[in-house]
Amino acid sequence: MNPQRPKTAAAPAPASRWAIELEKINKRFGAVHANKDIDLKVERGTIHGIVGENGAGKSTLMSILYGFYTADSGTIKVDGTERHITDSRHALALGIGMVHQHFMLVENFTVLENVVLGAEDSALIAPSLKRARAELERIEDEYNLVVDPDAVIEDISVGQQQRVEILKALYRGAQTLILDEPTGVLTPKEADDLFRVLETLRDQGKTVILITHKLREIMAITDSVSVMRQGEMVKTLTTSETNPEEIAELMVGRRVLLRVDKGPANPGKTLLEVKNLVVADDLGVVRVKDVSLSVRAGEIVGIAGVSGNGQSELLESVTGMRDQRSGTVVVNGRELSLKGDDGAARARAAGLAHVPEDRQHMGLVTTFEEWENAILGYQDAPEYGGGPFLDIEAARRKAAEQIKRFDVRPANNRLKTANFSGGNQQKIVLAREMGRDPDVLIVGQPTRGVDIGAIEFIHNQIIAMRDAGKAILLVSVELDEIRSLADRILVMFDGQIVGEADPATASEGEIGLMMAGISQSAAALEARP
Amino acid sequence: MSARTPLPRWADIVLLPLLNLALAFLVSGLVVLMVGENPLHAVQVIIYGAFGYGDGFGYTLYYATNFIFTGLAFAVAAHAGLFNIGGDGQAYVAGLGAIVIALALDQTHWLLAMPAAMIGAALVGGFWAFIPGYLQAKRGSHVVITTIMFNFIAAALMVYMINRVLKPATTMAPESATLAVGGRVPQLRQFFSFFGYSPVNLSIVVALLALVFVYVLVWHTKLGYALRTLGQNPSASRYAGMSNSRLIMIAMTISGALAGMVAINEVMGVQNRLVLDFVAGSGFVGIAVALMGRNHPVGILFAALLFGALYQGGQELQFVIPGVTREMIVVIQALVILFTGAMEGLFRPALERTFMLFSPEQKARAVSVSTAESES
Amino acid sequence: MDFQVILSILDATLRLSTPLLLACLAGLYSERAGVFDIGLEGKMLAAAFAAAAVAAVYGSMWLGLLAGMAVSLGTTLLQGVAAITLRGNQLIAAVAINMLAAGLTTFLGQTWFGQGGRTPALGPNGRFAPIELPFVAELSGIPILGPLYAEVISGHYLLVYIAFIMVPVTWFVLFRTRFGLRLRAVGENPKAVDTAGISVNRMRYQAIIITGLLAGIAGAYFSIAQGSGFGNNMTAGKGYIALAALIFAKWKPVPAMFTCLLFGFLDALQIRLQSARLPLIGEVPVQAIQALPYILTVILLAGFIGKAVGPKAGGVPYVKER
Amino acid sequence: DPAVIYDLGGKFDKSFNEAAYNGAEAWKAETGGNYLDFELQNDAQREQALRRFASQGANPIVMAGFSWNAALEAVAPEFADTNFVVIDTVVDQPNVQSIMFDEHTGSFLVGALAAMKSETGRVGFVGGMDVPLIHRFYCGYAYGARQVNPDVELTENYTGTTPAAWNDPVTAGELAKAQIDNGVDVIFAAAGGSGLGVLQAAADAGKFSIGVDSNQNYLHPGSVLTSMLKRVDNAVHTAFNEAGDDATFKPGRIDLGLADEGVDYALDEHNQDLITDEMQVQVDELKQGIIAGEIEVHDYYTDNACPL
Ligand SMILES: Nc1ncnc2c1ncn2[C@@H]1O[C@H](COP(=O)(O)OP(=O)(O)OP(=O)(O)O)[C@@H](O)[C@H]1O
Ligand SMILES: Nc1ncnc2c1ncn2[C@@H]1O[C@H](COP(=O)(O)OP(=O)(O)OP(=O)(O)O)[C@@H](O)[C@H]1O
Ligand SMILES: [Mg+2]
Ligand SMILES: [Mg+2]
Repeated sequence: MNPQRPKTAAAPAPASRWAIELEKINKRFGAVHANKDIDLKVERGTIHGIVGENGAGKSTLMSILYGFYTADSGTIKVDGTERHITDSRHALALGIGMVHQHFMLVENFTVLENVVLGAEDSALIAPSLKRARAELERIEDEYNLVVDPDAVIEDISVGQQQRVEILKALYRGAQTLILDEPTGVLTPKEADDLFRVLETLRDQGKTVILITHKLREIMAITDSVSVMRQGEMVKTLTTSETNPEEIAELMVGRRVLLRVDKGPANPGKTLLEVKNLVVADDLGVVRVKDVSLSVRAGEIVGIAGVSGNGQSELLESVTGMRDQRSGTVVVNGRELSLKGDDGAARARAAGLAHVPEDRQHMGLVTTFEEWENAILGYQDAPEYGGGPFLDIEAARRKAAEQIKRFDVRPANNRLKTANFSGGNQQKIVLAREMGRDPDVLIVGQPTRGVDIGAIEFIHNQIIAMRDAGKAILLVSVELDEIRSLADRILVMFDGQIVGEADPATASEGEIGLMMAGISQSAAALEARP
Repeated sequence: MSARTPLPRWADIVLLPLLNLALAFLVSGLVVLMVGENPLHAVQVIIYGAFGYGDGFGYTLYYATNFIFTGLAFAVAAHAGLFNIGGDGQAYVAGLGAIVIALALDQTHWLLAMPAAMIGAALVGGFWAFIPGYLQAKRGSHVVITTIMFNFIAAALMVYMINRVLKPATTMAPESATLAVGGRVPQLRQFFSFFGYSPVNLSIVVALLALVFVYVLVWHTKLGYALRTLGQNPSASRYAGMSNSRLIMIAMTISGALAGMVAINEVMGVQNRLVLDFVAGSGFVGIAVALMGRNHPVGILFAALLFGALYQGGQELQFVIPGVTREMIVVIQALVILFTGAMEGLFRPALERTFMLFSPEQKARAVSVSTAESES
Repeated sequence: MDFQVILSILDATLRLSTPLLLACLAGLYSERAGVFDIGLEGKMLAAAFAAAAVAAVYGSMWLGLLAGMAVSLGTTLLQGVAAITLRGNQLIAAVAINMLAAGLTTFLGQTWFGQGGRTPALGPNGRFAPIELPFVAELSGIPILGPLYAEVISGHYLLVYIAFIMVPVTWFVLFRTRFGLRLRAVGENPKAVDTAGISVNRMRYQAIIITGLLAGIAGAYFSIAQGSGFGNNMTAGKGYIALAALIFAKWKPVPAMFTCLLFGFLDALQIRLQSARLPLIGEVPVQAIQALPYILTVILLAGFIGKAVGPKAGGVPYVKER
Repeated sequence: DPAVIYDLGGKFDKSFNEAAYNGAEAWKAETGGNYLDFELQNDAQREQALRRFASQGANPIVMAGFSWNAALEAVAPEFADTNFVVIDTVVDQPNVQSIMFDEHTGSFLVGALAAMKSETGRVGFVGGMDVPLIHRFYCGYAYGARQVNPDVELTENYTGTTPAAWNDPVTAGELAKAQIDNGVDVIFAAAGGSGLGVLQAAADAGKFSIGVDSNQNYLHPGSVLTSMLKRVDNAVHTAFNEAGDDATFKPGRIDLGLADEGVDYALDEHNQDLITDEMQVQVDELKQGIIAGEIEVHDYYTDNACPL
């Protein structure tokens, strides 16, 4: 037992084979037992994966290791020595760095300022910034992690933001790096870049702990993987000796179908038509430049693209949330006026439903009870009360129906929405938007951060809607998801549709190149082996 | 260990506030001691003064009436995420709406004059809040600044209106003409002699109705739902197709109209004319009332009663104990706000530990809930 | 308007904007750290009283200033315990502080001095005197600039100069020091600060300590520089105006200075316009003139300033476990 | 016991409430008797306080301030055996004595002194709250100044429009500074507690000021030219002595003017160097003229206007 903080971050000669050893960790949040007697050993110089359903306790366990939460009981050994990690500063000093699921960045600071925050070496920041700039250049060269040090966080893409998080950890001399769902918001290209960085780290003898919902990633780069379920550690496996099906079954407790099963599309008449749309963002920067597209009944059109290329503004404009500069949106033959800040109501009235990209920021009021979210956007419908009054009973009944149909857990429509796990929050939104039998469904990032059990369910629901003759516009940065769900793929780059691909024939590489702004013909050429 | 069990509901809403109130009085007691008076006696006087006899209780209710209106005014805006600190000014200018109509109709009957003046006051008060709402919605001007400014502008406007327009030439004091009986709101004492000479009047019934109105509005109407959505997450309300700018203006207008009801209580119920500064800071007390009552009508009712009691009990103290000045009363009120409002968390950890220690069921409950939940 | 009148208005502008500026900068530290502060009024009032009381008793403006700062600091810390440590509502805490200051100053003043809450008038040592800056005589020959220097720039109380020096100092502290970096971060995203190994509450306390000290100087300015002695409620709502200025300036030190100068100017102008007969309009009701600064503020805000978005984490106590 | 109720400004407002308080204290010191007092916090307490004292048997009950009409008209008939004395307004009830002061004539005298003292020919006035009572002060002051120097330039300012204006020495001081910057060299402060700021500003600038209500000459000797006395203290003192007994109580309106020393200008050791013998002679002539009715001073109350 050594409660004293070590002076230097760099661990000297490794005393033990294990970089991290957790024993009998317990953590409760009020009534929730988030970690139950968890044991976990992570070998130095390896990439160790952790998987588990939403709410299994992965983030909690890592937050304990990082000193952000304190365990109720249990011991932590770092490099074979028992440590009492009381706060994040302590963990950092022990060489543990963490990239949180929700980034811990100050949005209006520059990259450099975020990197030095908390690790400044003098009372004035100028020398720290200077040193950090040099150090970043070095790290960038070493790991090929390129970010503009003077960019402001809110102006750069999520992928870039994540690099900043990694740079933060490396700048502090992390020997063990924890990443909590790092690829949830990344494009395949960005994810690949990330993995290359992680491999470099491993090759240098550093240890990586990776939490993810994507078994493909586990199989691709981890050396070993631990499975958690309902607060308990189920099993730790050597990656090379297992397969995705086994992991999925351990995670969910049943067999999961890992690929999407869908029949051929049967397109009918055009239900959504977007013509020459031009849209600017809050700052007046034009983000959507003359986009035209159409979606027919019974087909799923996917929009692929690196995030930040205008997809969000396109979605917001089509769904009535954002005024267009010019152009038209026609839903079901009806042209929508998007002027005024209640355009979303008119879009809904025309038969359009919208699952927004960012459920917590937009699609839900997390402080509301579940039933209140079950009517969000449809509150004025006559079934929820006549005249000015809200028929609470009717709303709750409807919520209970939705919960049942989409298997939301816990099945409690009076629970505060924040207390549902991410996957279940997503189901609440889907249930609401799909439940009203819309003609057109717009879906943004439907499975971001959702566990594989839930992904399976959500994909099946989307396909069922298509087969029921609805027009579906799907935007996702998850190329896999687009490729397996969409009947047609449009690739968006710099505010324009730069190409169309057939998921059956186009290769991942080809689409990926188009996403990077390389023209379709060139991409087809280049992608050819 | 670090695991905490939430307090049982009754402890949370009854025991904790009582403990805080006791602490506030304890500290106030020290202040009373400073002027060489017996604090216990002082508490006794306050409680007796506020609740012990008809006149006193009537005054308590009269003050509470104002605080209910201004508390509700603040709360409605707060539910929509707006911090309306202009309740004072809104109530003040609403006096114009009330007096003009009341003077015009004071030869008729209060049954006509009162509702008409209520509409007048609501319109003027609502309008005074609508402008900051409009500026917030359309121009992005921060409602906190504009409502502060509108308080000052209201003060200047009212002095002008009272002195130059409404004041009869024969009167010296800056005040409007006096209302004839038909323009006055009946006093409760006309029905219950219990209330002695206290000025509590039918406005309190309006206040109680306003409590119900706000409860229904916020939790049982579509508008209320929209307001709360806006207040909790403006992106979500835009996503839901609600017009945020319209909601802001509506919320502010309702807020101002509620604040304007203070004018009915004061102008038609008590003064029987429009006098300078009749609001006397009620708008600001309303902020404290709403915050303490957690923006819920039931909470606001109790908080308003508490403040009414402090106002009236403090008065009594001034009459009974000569050393006590009106500033001491303000100090006591401030301490009550501090301890029951801002430092409400002071005893919570200790109380939670105590409950853990002494209540085995409580412990067992915590464990069983956790297993149930994690196995679901 | 002749030149002399313009000089006189500008001179008054500096005088009148000083307490606003000090209070505004005080609020800036607190709010940048995520603690909303509508309690500036109360702090200034408490400080004004303490400064005048001590200056009157000991006959020293310096002791008075110290006392003002100390009392303002104490008040701020009380508010901090409620709003930071106990995670109480920041607004209620501030409202309570304002009321407490309003009541206690008069109450204690009456108990100690028996003049109805006023402190005795201050002698020459109890009060800051205007300072003549050097070179006034030398520059007096230069047209326009000479008189401008002599009448407007020179001849103010020390605290006026301190206030204006605090603007670049604040800018430097905020944007060039480690402390400032952390302070701004804690108001934007306390979780990021926490995970970087810095204590959020400690940062917030450090910020409000500065708030307390600056508000203390602002309060002392009222009673031992601009005035000579404390009078009931002598801050007269300036704390709220300073808050408005802070929002107006979008929580930035240099714009804060210009905003406070603008408010001070409007106030100075208002005073001089009162009995003026404007061409075309004739005599304007005095109330209209008095309301002018407030009306102009609203117009400027609506017309030119646009949306003011404060520090993101402002107003919310930091709770580590969600 | 007698009782006194102060108006909203509070008993230490350095203005008429404080004068009332001083009168009561003087009575107490002189007779050793006890009296009751109460400070209003809001308008609703007027009737409450009156009833409270009346039913406790206080007699007489003295009130300061111009806002008592409604309350007193309601309460006085209920307590026919109690005698009420109200200062600064008129209430017509058999058991009420209304005391009015001729603020305009007192102000006339100090206005005359101001015009005599001024070297620039510009005199100023800083009022408290912008209400008719203060206009009455101003109008008398203006007439007095014009009487002495028909070309005198007058500047008139008010601290504010709310009751806070009685207690805002900072703004009042700024108003005075602005006037001084404009060449004004004598300023009359009829602004309650705010007036202290005017007196201070004048002293700082080496100009002259005129105090109000009580004798404020001592505050800045050498700078306070004189004070317009309004003897509310005497009125309260007298009321305490006489109004408690029906034998000596005189209901109805009483106007206290120059003749009864209800209003006056103050001359004492602090300002005798400032007022020359000629000035004193001249102002005393004016005073006698007013008393004798030879000089007419316009009363703002008569027509709510001040035609100069
Ligand atoms: N701060 C908190 N307060 C209360 N309960 C919490 C808190 N954080 C986590 N929990 C609870 O602990 C459980 C585990 O949460 P955790 O965040 O560790 O899940 P996870 O495995 O990371 O899920 P996901 O895959 O969705 O990220 C949750 O079910 C939740 O009920
Ligand atoms: N206040 C709370 N009380 C109890 N549990 C909570 C609370 N807030 C969050 N949780 C739980 O913590 C877990 C993690 O929450 P978080 O917000 O990280 O969602 P998430 O599932 O990780 O989202 P994502 O899908 O984006 O990964 C969830 O399982 C959620 O149920
Ligand atoms: Mg997680
Ligand atoms: Mg998650």
